[in-house]
Amino acid sequence: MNPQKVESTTVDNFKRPSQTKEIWRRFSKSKGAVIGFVLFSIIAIMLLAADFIVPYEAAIKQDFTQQLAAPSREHFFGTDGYGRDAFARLLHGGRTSLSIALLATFSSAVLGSALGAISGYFGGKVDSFIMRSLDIFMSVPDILFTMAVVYALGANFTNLLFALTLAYFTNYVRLVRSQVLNLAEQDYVEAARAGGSGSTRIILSHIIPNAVGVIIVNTTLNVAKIILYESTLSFLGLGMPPPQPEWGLMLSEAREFMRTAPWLMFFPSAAIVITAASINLMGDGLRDALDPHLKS
Amino acid sequence: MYRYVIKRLLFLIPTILGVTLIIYAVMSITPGDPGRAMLGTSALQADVDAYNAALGYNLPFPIKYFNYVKAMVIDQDFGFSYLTKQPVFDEIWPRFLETLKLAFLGVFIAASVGIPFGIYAAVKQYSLWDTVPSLVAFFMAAFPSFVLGLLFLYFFSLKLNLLPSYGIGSFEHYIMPALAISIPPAAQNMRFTKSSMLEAIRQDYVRTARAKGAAERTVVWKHALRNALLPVVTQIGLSLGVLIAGAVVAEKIFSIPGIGSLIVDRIAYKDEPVIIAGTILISICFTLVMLLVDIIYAFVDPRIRAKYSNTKG
Amino acid sequence: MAHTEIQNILEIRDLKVIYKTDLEVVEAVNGLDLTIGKGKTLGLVGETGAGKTTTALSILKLLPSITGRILQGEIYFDGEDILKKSEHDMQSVRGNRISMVFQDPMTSLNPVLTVGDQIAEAVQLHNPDMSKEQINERVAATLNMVGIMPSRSGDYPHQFSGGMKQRVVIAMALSCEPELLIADEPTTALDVTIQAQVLTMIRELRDRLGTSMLMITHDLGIVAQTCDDVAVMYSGIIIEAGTAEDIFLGDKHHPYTVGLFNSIPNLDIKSDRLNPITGLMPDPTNLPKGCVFAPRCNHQMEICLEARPGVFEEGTHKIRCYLFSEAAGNSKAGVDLNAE
Amino acid sequence: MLNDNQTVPLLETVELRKLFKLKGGSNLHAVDGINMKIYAGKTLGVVGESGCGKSTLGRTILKLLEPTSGQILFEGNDITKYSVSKMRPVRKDMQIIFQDPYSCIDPRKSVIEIISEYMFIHKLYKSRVETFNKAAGLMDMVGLARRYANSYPHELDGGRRQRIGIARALSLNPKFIVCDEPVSALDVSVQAQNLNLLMDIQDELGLAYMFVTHDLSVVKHISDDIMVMYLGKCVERATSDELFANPQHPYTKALLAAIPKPDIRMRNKEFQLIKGEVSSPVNVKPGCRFASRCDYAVPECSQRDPDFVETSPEHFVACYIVNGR
Amino acid sequence: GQTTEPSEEPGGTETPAVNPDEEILTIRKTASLQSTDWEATTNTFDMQIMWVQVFESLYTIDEAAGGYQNQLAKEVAISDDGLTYTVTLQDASFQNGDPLKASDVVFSYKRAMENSRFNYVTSMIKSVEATDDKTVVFTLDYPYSAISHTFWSIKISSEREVTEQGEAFGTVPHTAATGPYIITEYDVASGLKLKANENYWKGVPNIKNVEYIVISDDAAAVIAFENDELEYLPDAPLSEWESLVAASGENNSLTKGNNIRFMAINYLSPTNNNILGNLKVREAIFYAINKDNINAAAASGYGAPAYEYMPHEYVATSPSFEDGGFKIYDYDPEKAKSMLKEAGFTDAQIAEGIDVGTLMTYGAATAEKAKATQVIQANLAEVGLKCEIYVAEAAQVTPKLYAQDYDMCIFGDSGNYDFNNIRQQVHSESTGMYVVKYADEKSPLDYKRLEELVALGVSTADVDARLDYYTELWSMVMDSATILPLYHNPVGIVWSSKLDPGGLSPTYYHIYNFKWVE
Ligand SMILES: Nc1ncnc2c1ncn2[C@@H]1O[C@H](COP(=O)(O)OP(=O)(O)OP(=O)(O)O)[C@@H](O)[C@H]1O
Ligand SMILES: Nc1ncnc2c1ncn2[C@@H]1O[C@H](COP(=O)(O)OP(=O)(O)OP(=O)(O)O)[C@@H](O)[C@H]1O
Ligand SMILES: [Mg+2]
Ligand SMILES: [Mg+2]
Repeated sequence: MNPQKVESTTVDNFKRPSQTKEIWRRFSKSKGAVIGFVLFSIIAIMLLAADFIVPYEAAIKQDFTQQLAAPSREHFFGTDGYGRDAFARLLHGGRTSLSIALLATFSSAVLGSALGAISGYFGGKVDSFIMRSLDIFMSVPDILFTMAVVYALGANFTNLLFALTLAYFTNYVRLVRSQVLNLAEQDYVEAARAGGSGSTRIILSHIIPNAVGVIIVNTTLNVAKIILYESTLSFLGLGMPPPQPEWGLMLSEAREFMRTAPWLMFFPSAAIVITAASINLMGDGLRDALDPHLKS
Repeated sequence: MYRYVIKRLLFLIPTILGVTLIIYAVMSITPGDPGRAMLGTSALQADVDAYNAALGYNLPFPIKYFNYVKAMVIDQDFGFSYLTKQPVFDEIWPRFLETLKLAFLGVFIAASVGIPFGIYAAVKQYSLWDTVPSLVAFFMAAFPSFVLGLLFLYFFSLKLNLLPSYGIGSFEHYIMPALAISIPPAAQNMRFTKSSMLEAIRQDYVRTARAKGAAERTVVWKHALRNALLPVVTQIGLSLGVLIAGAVVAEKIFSIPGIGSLIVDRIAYKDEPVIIAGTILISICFTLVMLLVDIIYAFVDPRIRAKYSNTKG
Repeated sequence: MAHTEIQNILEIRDLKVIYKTDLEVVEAVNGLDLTIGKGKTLGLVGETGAGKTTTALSILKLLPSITGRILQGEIYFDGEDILKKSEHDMQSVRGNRISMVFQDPMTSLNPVLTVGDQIAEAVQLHNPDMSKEQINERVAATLNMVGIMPSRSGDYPHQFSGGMKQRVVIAMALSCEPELLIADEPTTALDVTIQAQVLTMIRELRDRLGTSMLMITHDLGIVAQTCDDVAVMYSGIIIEAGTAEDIFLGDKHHPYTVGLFNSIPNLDIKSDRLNPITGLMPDPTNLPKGCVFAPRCNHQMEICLEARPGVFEEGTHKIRCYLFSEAAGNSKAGVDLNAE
Repeated sequence: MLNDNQTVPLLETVELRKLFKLKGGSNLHAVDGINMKIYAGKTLGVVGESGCGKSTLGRTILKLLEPTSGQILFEGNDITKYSVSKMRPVRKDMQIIFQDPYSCIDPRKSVIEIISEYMFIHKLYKSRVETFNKAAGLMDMVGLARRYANSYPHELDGGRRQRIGIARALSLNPKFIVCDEPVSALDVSVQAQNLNLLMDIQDELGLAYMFVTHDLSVVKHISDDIMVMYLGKCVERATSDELFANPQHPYTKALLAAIPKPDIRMRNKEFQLIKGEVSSPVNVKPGCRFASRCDYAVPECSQRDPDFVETSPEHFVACYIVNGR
Repeated sequence: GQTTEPSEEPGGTETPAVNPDEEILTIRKTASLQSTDWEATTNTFDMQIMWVQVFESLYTIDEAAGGYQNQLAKEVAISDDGLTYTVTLQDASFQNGDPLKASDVVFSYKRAMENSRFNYVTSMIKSVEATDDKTVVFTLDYPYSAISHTFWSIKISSEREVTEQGEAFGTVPHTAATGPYIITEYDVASGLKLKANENYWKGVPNIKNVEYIVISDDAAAVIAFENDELEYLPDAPLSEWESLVAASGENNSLTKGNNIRFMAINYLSPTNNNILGNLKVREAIFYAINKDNINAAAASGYGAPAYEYMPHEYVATSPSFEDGGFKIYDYDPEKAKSMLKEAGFTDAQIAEGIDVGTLMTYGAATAEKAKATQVIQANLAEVGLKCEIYVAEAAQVTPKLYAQDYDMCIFGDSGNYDFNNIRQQVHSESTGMYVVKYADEKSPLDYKRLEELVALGVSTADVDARLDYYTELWSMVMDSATILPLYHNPVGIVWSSKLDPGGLSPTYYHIYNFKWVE
C-alpha cells in the first residue's frame, strides 16, 4: 500500500464529522422541538440582552407615584407595589431564575452522575452503600428537605443552589448508575478490554460519551422542573433575597395584589410556564433525536 | 412474595433512623433555639437556658438523637411539641390524615385523568384526540401548583363564587386544592402513559393479539394496557413526592390544616419534635407507597412476582 | 376475477406497500404477485428487509397503522379481495380463517396473561357461543396437540422455554383451524434441535388439518424440507417462483437465486470458498429504476438498468429477468445452478 | 489433519472451568472442565446449543472473564494467573470478534477511530497519522471502502460493521482470534462474504481461530477440528471431516440430523428428533449432562461423568455407550 | 378585577332573619390556636382570644375609652409609698362554677412569675398574698406606676382546675377561666369553637356561639368575607382594603392601632470598621429614609409615619412629636449626603456606594416588615449607602437581636398601653431598648441619666411629670440616632351587617360587647 495515497484519501480528511449534525437534523424535523427551541432562544436572547432592552436600574428603581400602575406604554407590564417596572423585573428576574436553574441543574448533574458512576462501576459494597443511603435520602420528600436546608442556612443564591442540588441529584445517581451498568455489558466495552484498555480508559472513552446523551436529555428536562420547583420555594418565602427580581418571588409578591393588579401575577406565571414548556419541548425533541429506537 | 414484603418493611427501620438523623442534622445547623423562640427577646438568658434544658435541647447531638430514637422505639413516644406542649403524635396525626386525603385525592385525579387521556392519545395517535390533549398536557405540566391554586382561587371563588376558598369539611373544599396539585402530575402522567402505551402497542404480542382477530378494544385494554401501565404505576408512586410538595403549597393557599404546612410553620419555631415526627411520618408513608407500587407491579407482572418468590431469605 | 372454482386460497396481485415516516419513505413491497394453492405450502424466501413480513402483514391488514400504507394491488383470499374488507370483517378473518405465527416466540406472547388465557382468547373470539368448559376443553386439547401438558395452561409465558413458547404460539394460531397459516420465520430464534421439533410439529398439524400455508424463511433447508412451492423475494418483488422442484432442480434461475444457493456452505461438498453475491440489497428508500437486482448482478445488461423486467414463464416456473425474456434473447439463458 | 511437528499447541486449556455465582448461593456451570488444543494457523470450531457455554469459554480463554479453575496455556505459558498489566502484551496476540455487529462497536466513534483504538492503546506507532494510515490499510484488507473512514457505525449495515470488528481484531497482528458467532447475525449472502474474508485472512496471516457457532454447515466449512459442547461440557471432539462422517455421541448425531438441508429429496421426511430441551446449568448433578434427553441412556449415565475417550485417532467422545463403559 | 367602582353592591346588605341562639359568629384566624393556656399564647391572634374572650384579669383595657378599668378587681387600694396594692375581688365565678377566690389570684400570679416570659410585667412584684377569700395584697420592690399593665397582663385561672389538669392544661378545652366564653372545641381539624358562658358573672353574653376559622391566605379570607362566610374580620389585609370597604358598606374601620415599626441601628456593629459607630452615618441613614414610601409599600398607604415610641393618643405619658421637641429625622436625602460628607466620606466613595452591612427583619419574605426593608434599601442606595437584606423567621432573628449581632434591623412593638413599657426595654438586663444595648461604655448617650429617668418615670403616678421625664428620655434616644420610628401599622376591621360590634377595639376586641342586628 502506498502511504502517500492513504494520507491524501483519509488522513488529511480525517476530521470529526460531528454526529451533532445528524442529531440536529432529526431534532429539527420535530415541529415541537423547533417551536421549543425558537421560543427558548427568544427567551434566552431577551434575558441575555436584558441590559440593552431595559437597564437593571429600572428593575429596582422604586417610584411610589407609579405604585401598581396598569400596563401602559411606559410600563409594558405595569408596576408593582413599589412602583418598580414589572417588565424590567421580569427580564432581569428571568436571568436570576434561569441562572439558578441552570447552575443547579449542572451541579446536581455533576454530583449525581459522579455518584451514579461510582456506584455502578465499583458495584458491590460501595454500590449498596450508596444506593441504600439514597433510598433513605429519597424517602424524605424533597420539598421538606429543601425547605429545612434553606431555613437552616438562610435564603440566598448559594444556599438555594445548594438546596436545589441536593433535591435533584438523586435522579442522576439512578440514571447514570443504570446507564453504566448497561453500558458495561455492551460488547464494545468487552472489546476494549480485549484490546488492553484499562478501566479508566474504558470509562472515559466509552462509557461516559455513551451515557452523556441520556444525561443531557435528562438535564434539559430537569431545567424546567427546577424552574418550577424554585418558584415554589420562592412562593413559600424561601427564594432569593430582595430586591433582586426573580420570577417565583415576583409571583409571591404579586399574590396579594391578585385582585387589584392581576397583571402582576399573569406575566411571571406566563414567563414560568412558557419557559418551562419550551425547555420541555426541546428536551422531548432532543430525546427523540438521540434515541435511535424511535426512529422508525 | 411475603418474604419480600417483610424485608421491605424491615427496611423501614434504617429508613426511619436515617430520616431522623438527616432531619436532626439539618435542624442542628439551624440557628436559634426553642427557648428563645418561645420566651421572646426580653426573657433572661438564664430562663431561656432553663427552658432549653428542660426540653433536653442542650444535650450534645448524638445523645439527643439517641434519646429520641430510644423514646420512639421503646415507648413509641414522639415527645411533646415545644410550641404547644401537645403530644406530638396527637398534633400531627389529624393533620397527617388531612394531607393524606389531599395527596391521595391528588394521586387519584392525576391517575384517573392522566391515564385515560394518555391511552386515548396513544391509540388515536396524530388525531385531534392526541394533539389537543397532548398540547394541553404540555402546558399544564409546566404550571407550578401554586399558580394554578391562585388562579382557581381567583376564578372559582372570587369571580364565580362557586367553591369555598378555604378550609376543610365538605367535598367542595377539596376540589380546588386537589385539582391545583394534581393537574401538573396529571399532565405528566398523561405524557408518560402515552409514550408507554405507544411502546406497548408496538410490541409483538399486541400484533399477535390482533392477528388472533381480537377487536381493537380488546387489543388496547387487555393486551397493551396492562403492560403499558407497569411503568406508569411507578411513575404514579413517585408523583406522590411531587404531590406532597404541591400539598404544602395548597395547604397554605387553601388553609388546609395539613402536615406539610404544619412542618413549614414549625420550622420557624424550631419545634423539632413536630418537624422530625412529621417528616418521619411522611417518609414512612412514602416508603409504604413505593412498596405498594412494587406489590402492584408484582401483581400485574408475573415475571416480577416470580423473581420475588425465588429470592429466599 | 370471475371465479367459478377457486383453486388458489390466496392470490396477491401487484401489491405495493410503503412505510412513510417523518424522515423517509421506505418502499417495502413493490408490485408483488403471489399465489398459494389450496392445501399447499408456499415457501417465501428472501434476505433481511426483502419485505417478507410486510407482505404477511398486508394479507392480514395489520400494517402499522400510522406508517404502513398499501398503495395498490389486490389480495384475494378464497376469492374475496381482502383489501376491500372493513376492519370489522377483517376481525372475523384474522385468527379464524387466516392465522399468523410471528418471528420471535419470546415476544409474541403477552407476558402478563397466562398461556391458557391467551389460547382461550383465540378460541373464544371465533366461537362466541362456547361455554367456559367447552373453551377450557379446547385449550387443553390444543395444548395436547402441540405436546404441552394441559396442566400448564395456568403458567405464564416466562415459565416456558423458547421452544415451548413457539409451540404455544403455533397452537394458538391453529386453535381455530384456519384455512391459511402464515408462519413468519417460525424457528429462527430457536436452536436446531428445537427447530426440528417445531418444524415437525407444524408439518404434522398442517397435514392433519389440511391447512394451506405461507412459510416465510431465509433458510433454504427449511424450504426444501417443508414446502411445495417456493417464491424468492428480493427488494419487495418476487424475482422467481415455482414448485420446489422448479427452484431446487430446474435449470433456469434468476441470478439472485443462483447467488443465494452459492452462499450456503454445502455440508456434502467441501469447498474452500463460497461464491456469494457481491454487494448489498438496494436501499429501500431509493430503489434503482430498472431491475432491483441489476446493481449486484454479474449478468447485467444495459436494459436491466432502464426498466423492470417482465415475467418469464415456463409451466409453473416464473422468473423476472431479462436473461429469459424474449426482448433480450435467450443467449445467456440457462445459468447453471448445479455448477458443482 | 494435524502435523506431527506441531507438537506445542498455540493454545491449550486444561480442565478449564468457569462458574457464575448466582444470587442465593447457587452456581451456574457455564464452562465445566474443558480440555482443548488449538494449533497455529488452524481453526477449532465450537458448536452447541444456545447457553451451552460457548461464549463463556471464548471469553474465559481471553481472560475477559476470570477462570474459576483450570489452566490456559498460550504458547506454552500459563496465563491463567496473569495480572491485568502482565496480560497486556499477551492481548496483542489474542483477539476476539463478536456476534452482534450492533453492540460490538462503540456507536459514538468513527470507523477509523474504532479500528485505530487498539493501536493507540498499545502505542504501536509513533504518530496519529501513521496509526490512521495503518488503519486505512486494514480497511483495505477487510474490504471496507476508505470513504467510510469518517462514517459512524450507524450509517453502515451489519456486514460492514462486522468487518470493522474484524479489522480492529487484526490491528494488533494477533496469532489467535476467538470468533464468537461472527456471521450468525448476517444474511446468507453477506455471511458468505464475511466467511470468505475470514478464511482469506487466515490463509494470508496464518492465524488460528476458535470459531464459535451453532450453524453446523458453517462450522464444517471453516474448521479443521470441531468440538461439540453440551451444558458446559465437551461431549465430542474430532477433525471436521471425521465428525461429520462418523458422529458418535448421541447428541452430535441428533444435532447433525436436525439441520434442514437444502435438498428436496428430504421433503417431509421425519427429522430424527431428540426429546426435551437443554436443562438448566445451575447446580448440575454429576453424570452425563445429556442423559435426560438421550434415548440410549442407562442408569450409569446419570451417576458419574463419562470419561473423554479417544475412540479413534484424534476423535474423542464422552459417552458410556460409545465407549463401552 | 377592580373593586373601586362605587356601584358595586356591598355584600350582605340584606338583613337576614337571625336566630341569635343558633347563629354562629365566624371570625378569621390565620393559624390554629397554640394552646388553651393563656400563658402559652405568644401571638396577637391567639391572645385576642385567650386574653379577652376566655380569661380575665384584674384590669381590662378599653381601647375606645383609652385606659385600664377594673375587671376582676372590684377595688384597688394603693399605699402611700406606692409599694402595697390591696385588691378586693368581684363576686365572680369560674366557668366550672367555682367562685373566684383570692387564692386563685395568688396562684395565677405565682404561676406567671415563674414564667420567664412575664418577667417584664412581674419583676417588680415582691409578693402576692391572699389576706382573705376576696382580698389580695401585692407588695412591690419599688413604686411602679405601670402596675395597671401588669394587672391587665396576668390572667386569673382556677387553681383547682389547673392543678387537676396538670400537664394536660393548655392542650385541651377547659373551664378554668372566668371569661364570657367557654372553649368547647379545640382541635386541629375542626378548629376552635366557643360558646357563651351562661353563668358569666357580668351577665349572659349576646352572642351565643363563636367559631374561629383558620384561613391562612389573605386573599382567601377576603373572598370568604365577601361570600358572607365570615362575620368579623380583624386585621383585614390592607392590600384588599378597598374591596373590603366596598363589600362591607359602612361596617368597617381603619385605625392607627398601637403597633409601631422601628428601625434600630447597632452602634456596636463591627461591620465596615464600625461604620455604624459613627453618629453622622447613623443620622445620614435616618435622613435618607422616606417614611411615606414605606407606608405606601408596607401598609398600602393606610398607615401613618411614626415619630414616637407609643401612639400619643393611646398613652397619655407618651411624648408627642409635635410638642416633644425631639429630632424626628424627616426625609431629606440632601442632608443625608451632607452628613456623610461630614462623616468624612468623599463624593467618590458615595458614588461608589458605602457598605453599611445588613438590614435584618423577621417574618415572611413578603410581609410588611420585609417590604419596609426593601424601601429602606432603595432609600439608602439613593444617598450612596449599600445594604443587604436578610429576612428570616423569628426563631433565627431573635437570638441575633438578643446577642446584638446585627447591623440594622426592623422590629415591631405593640404598645403595652404605657410608655412605662420603655422601662423594661431599657432597663432590663437582657436587652436594651428592645434591641439596642445602651448600658455600654461606647453608649451614644448618657445611659446613667437614662436609667435615672426611667426610675423617676416608673415611680410617679403624676402624668405630667412622667410626660416630662419621658420626653427627655426619648430626646436622648433620638439624639443618639439609634432607633427610628418608621410607621404605624394600621388595623383594618370589617364586619358583617348582621353584626353590631358595639364600639371598636382595634387590638383586643370584646365579643361580649357584640350584638346581632335585629
Ligand atoms: N414499521 C416500519 N417503518 C418503516 N420501515 C419499515 C417498517 N417495517 C419494515 N420496514 C422496512 O421495510 C422493509 C421490509 O421490511 P420487512 O420487515 O417486511 O422485511 P423482512 O423481509 O421481513 O425482513 P426480515 O427477514 O429481517 O424479517 C425493510 O427495509 C424495513 O426496514
Ligand atoms: N455474566 C454472567 N453471569 C451469570 N451467568 C452467565 C453470565 N454469562 C453467561 N452466563 C450463563 O452461562 C451460560 C453459558 O452462557 P454463554 O453465553 O457462554 O452461552 P453460549 O453457548 O454462548 O450461548 P449463545 O449461543 O446463546 O450465545 C448460560 O446459561 C448463561 O445464562
Ligand atoms: Mg421479517
Ligand atoms: Mg454466545
